Amino acid sequence: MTEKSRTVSLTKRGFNFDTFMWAFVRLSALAMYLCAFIGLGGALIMGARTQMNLADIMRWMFMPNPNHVLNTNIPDIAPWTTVFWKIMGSAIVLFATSHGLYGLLSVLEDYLTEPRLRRAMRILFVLLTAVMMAIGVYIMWTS
Amino acid sequence: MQVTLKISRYNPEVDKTFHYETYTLEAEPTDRVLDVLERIKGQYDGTLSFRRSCAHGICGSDAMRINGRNMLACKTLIRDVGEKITVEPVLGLRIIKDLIVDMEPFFDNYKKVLPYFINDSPLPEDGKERLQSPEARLRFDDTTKCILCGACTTSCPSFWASDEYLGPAALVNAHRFIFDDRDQAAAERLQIVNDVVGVWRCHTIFNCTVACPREIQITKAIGELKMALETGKLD
Amino acid sequence: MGLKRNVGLVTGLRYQGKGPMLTFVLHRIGGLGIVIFVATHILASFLGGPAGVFVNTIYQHWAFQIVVFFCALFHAINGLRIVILDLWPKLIEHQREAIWMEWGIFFPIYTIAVIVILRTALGG
Amino acid sequence: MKTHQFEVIVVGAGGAGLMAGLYASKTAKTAVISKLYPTRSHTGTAQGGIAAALGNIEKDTPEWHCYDTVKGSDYLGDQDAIEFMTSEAPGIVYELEHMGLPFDRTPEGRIAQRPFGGHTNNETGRPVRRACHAADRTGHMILQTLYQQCIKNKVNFFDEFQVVDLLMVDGKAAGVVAIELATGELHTFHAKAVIFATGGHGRIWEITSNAYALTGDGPAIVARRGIPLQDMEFFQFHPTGIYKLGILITEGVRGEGGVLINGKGERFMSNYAKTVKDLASRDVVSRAMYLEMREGRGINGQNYLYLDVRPETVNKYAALDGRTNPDGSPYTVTGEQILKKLPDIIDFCRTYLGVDPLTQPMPVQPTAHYAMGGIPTNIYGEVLLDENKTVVPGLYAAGECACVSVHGANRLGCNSLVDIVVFGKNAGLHAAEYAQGASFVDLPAAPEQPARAALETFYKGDGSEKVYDLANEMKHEMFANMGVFRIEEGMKHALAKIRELKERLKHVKVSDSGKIFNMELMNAWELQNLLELAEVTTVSALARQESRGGHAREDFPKRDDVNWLKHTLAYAKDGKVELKYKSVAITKYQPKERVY
Repeated sequence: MTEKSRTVSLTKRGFNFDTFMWAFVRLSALAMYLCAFIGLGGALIMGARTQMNLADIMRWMFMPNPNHVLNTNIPDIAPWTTVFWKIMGSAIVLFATSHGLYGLLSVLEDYLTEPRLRRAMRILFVLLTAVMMAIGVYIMWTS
Repeated sequence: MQVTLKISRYNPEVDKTFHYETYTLEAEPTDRVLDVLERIKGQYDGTLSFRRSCAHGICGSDAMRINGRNMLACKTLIRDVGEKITVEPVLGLRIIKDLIVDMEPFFDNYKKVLPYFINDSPLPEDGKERLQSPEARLRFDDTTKCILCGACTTSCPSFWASDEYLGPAALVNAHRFIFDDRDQAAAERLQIVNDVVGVWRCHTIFNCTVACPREIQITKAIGELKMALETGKLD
Repeated sequence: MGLKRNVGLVTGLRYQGKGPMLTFVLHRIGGLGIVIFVATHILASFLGGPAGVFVNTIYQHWAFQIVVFFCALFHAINGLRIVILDLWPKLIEHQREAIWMEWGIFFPIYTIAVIVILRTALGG
Repeated sequence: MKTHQFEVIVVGAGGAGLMAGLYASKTAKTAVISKLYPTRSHTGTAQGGIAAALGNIEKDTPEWHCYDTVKGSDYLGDQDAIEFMTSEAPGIVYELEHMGLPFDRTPEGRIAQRPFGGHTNNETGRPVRRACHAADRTGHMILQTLYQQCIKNKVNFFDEFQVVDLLMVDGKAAGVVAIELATGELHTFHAKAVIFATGGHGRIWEITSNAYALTGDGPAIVARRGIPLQDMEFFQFHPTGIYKLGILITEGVRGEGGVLINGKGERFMSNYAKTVKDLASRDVVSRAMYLEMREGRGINGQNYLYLDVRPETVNKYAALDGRTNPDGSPYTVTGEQILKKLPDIIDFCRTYLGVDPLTQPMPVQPTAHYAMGGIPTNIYGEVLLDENKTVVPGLYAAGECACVSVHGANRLGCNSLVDIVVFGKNAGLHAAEYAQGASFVDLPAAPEQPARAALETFYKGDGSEKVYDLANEMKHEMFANMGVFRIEEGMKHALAKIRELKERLKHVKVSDSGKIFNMELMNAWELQNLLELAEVTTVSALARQESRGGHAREDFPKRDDVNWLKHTLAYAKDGKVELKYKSVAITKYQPKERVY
């Protein structure tokens, strides 16, 4: 009767793209929750309650880009354009593009199982994710 | 009471595709759907074909779609499904005739996960049983209940999308051995299920858990496999 | 001999998976909705000019906001449920309750948001 | 038509067939042919446990197990075979455990055991914990484990092939003919040795715990080839089937402390079996229930009684009986413990009756359960042709379709699972050994022709009769007149009815002209088997003028060892049934009165 805990090492159980992405998708979801709540908290501290309508707060939460407050009648734009918010925005871009495109990939992979097609789709996914991330981050730091 | 059954019919020797036929007959609310099917076959239409054996939910022969959801015909009473009943074969497997589907791909997937006990270490010297604590035995109790009826696998949208996906039933049986502390091939099985058509095609939809006539927590078992792959822990 | 196993989208959707399957379908729809929305949005901002303006006017429309907000909120809350159940498989035994809780959280938030969006959009 | 060649052919893939296939395939080229997917076999529905004197919880010995089985058989069992089986039992249970079978465990990590009907401590006469169990799905676990091991050992399976004929050349088994259900094509399997493990024939009766598939195909096929059927009059009625449905409620319920209650709210079994009460052997309990119901003490005067496993009832009677735990403390249970030990039973009751056994008693009635009789064999699984025990070369049988005879006139609970694994293994080993030393005998030209002709007759009837109606009439008649209690005029009525039905079967016309999964044709053919076995059963029962075990006659209520301590051999060929008799092997235990 063995009561010791049973473990299987990483090399024995295998580690692959799917193993990584499964954990990544879940953790990135939690990370985006965190970012959104920081965004909401930040917006409220900066006075969003009196300055912004709900839709704009939402947009700020999910993407703390000053573009998302420009249309609002905000007296002082400065606190909305700091490096901190640029980093926050970039983080969301990174998480959201990879999370979202991987979601798209896994929907496709449910149906398209031909191994070569699958490899091609995965390469495309990595490339597309990189490009989208670059675009997103570029916008974030230049606007 | 009067019940009306709309049954999916397909005779491979005549038909190009399936069609529905409707039968109306007397039944008791406590009759099983299987009883009614038997009566239709016996009294009205001998050509109606379906599998059945034990008639009380243990052999797993008669998984079919009743009112659009996978069930065992022998574990479904008329009073639970109402007077208008639609009976169709399960989804995702080739229909051979009427309600009979080709189970071979299902069993092939089952066989892929090494669904048998592997322990090559010497037997206890007294020739008696290998010891196992009641707690360790309880760890995989739920998944030993599987009767391989296929209700779970054929309810799974991922399996509908592609039958390369091992499917819930195969994963349940992988779980049964991986979490048995007497077994020594957990690593091999984990490698097998650690595949794009293994556990990772499970999207936590819960159709399998709902469909399981043995009330196995299938999604939970698959979830435990995923966490075992992420953490390496089998407790 | 025999019919092919193909399960069409309509056949699949007609499966009576009820509550749990509905959340899965909505999760996919929501996720795809967000992907499409965000992708076009980023592209539009990158391109700027008339194309960007065009996209902006669409996504600022109240009806579009209601739809996208449904996608985002449902995907987020349902996703959280799945993340929690996935990371703590023991909790999966309570999956039915989890779905009720999910709707219990989703509906009030979504209703309030819709009312606010409508009031802002229509009430001026 | 396709022809296959294997050294050993196993027909049937339940516990006995898989065990035989597993062992035969170790040394011989073996195929297992089954009309169902192996995991659909009826072994899977066995609930309570497998009996073996492991002594994991309290003192127990194989000798006690042997004596209990002899006594349970009402002294009709062959004692040499019983001694062999009970001494093999512990070893084979350990073997199953080594194959991975997930038995329940004691706190020390050993295989858990529970009391079962008729299994006693020979010193005190009280129930002993002998049934090794895996919740209440022990049979399911055995079936799954054996199938898994067969996959591991790459046994050849022909799933959904219905065997319809046995090929014999010069008195030797030479193969079988089977229909591939998926194509309707006939296949000839040429073999050196054939093992029949096709299970029982409980579908003869109306209320039965048996699967639709249990139509006695094996015994009927071999009977047509001139092989006798032994002790067919002995059929076990299990005391606790779900009212009207017949679905089995394991004896384990009573093992865990459940009691039978009559319409007056009394626990009547103490009047029939003073020492072991509700855990008396099955024939005793079933007869007691019938007597209670006949005296008008059924529930609301109807033909059912209550099986009560509510914790308060269990605790009340456990205290009255002075039942204790292994450590000597008084035996008590909670609802939660019962749910854990008997989950499937509770699920059945909730599903089919809408009754929750934890708060309500379950309505039960005796249900046709197990064929003690069958194809006569010795302990090696070799089929015996006559009263001199002449072996039929190359022909083997094991499991419920065989009669070794270890169950005699009445089987003890949990002994069937021992039977199938012990004798399934033995038949597999000996068939493979035989095949090593034998050569293939030439098959006649067109060996499948008789089978084809027999099946084609079902298309030639005028269609004035239906299989469904004939089957129902047979089941009703058999349950009314060949049930727990029998009397000459009733049996004669039953025999006349069966012969009438056999005639009427000639008018049946199968309406499905297709080849693919023609289940209608199969059902008609299975009904023919059932009717033949029903006839053999009735003829054998009419002749036996005594009451013994599962054969209780009101006109001859006593056991008669002077005239009837012998096995019946019934030869059913060409529409006639001829009876011969064979002596019973008695070694250690002289027959005496059976008191529980």
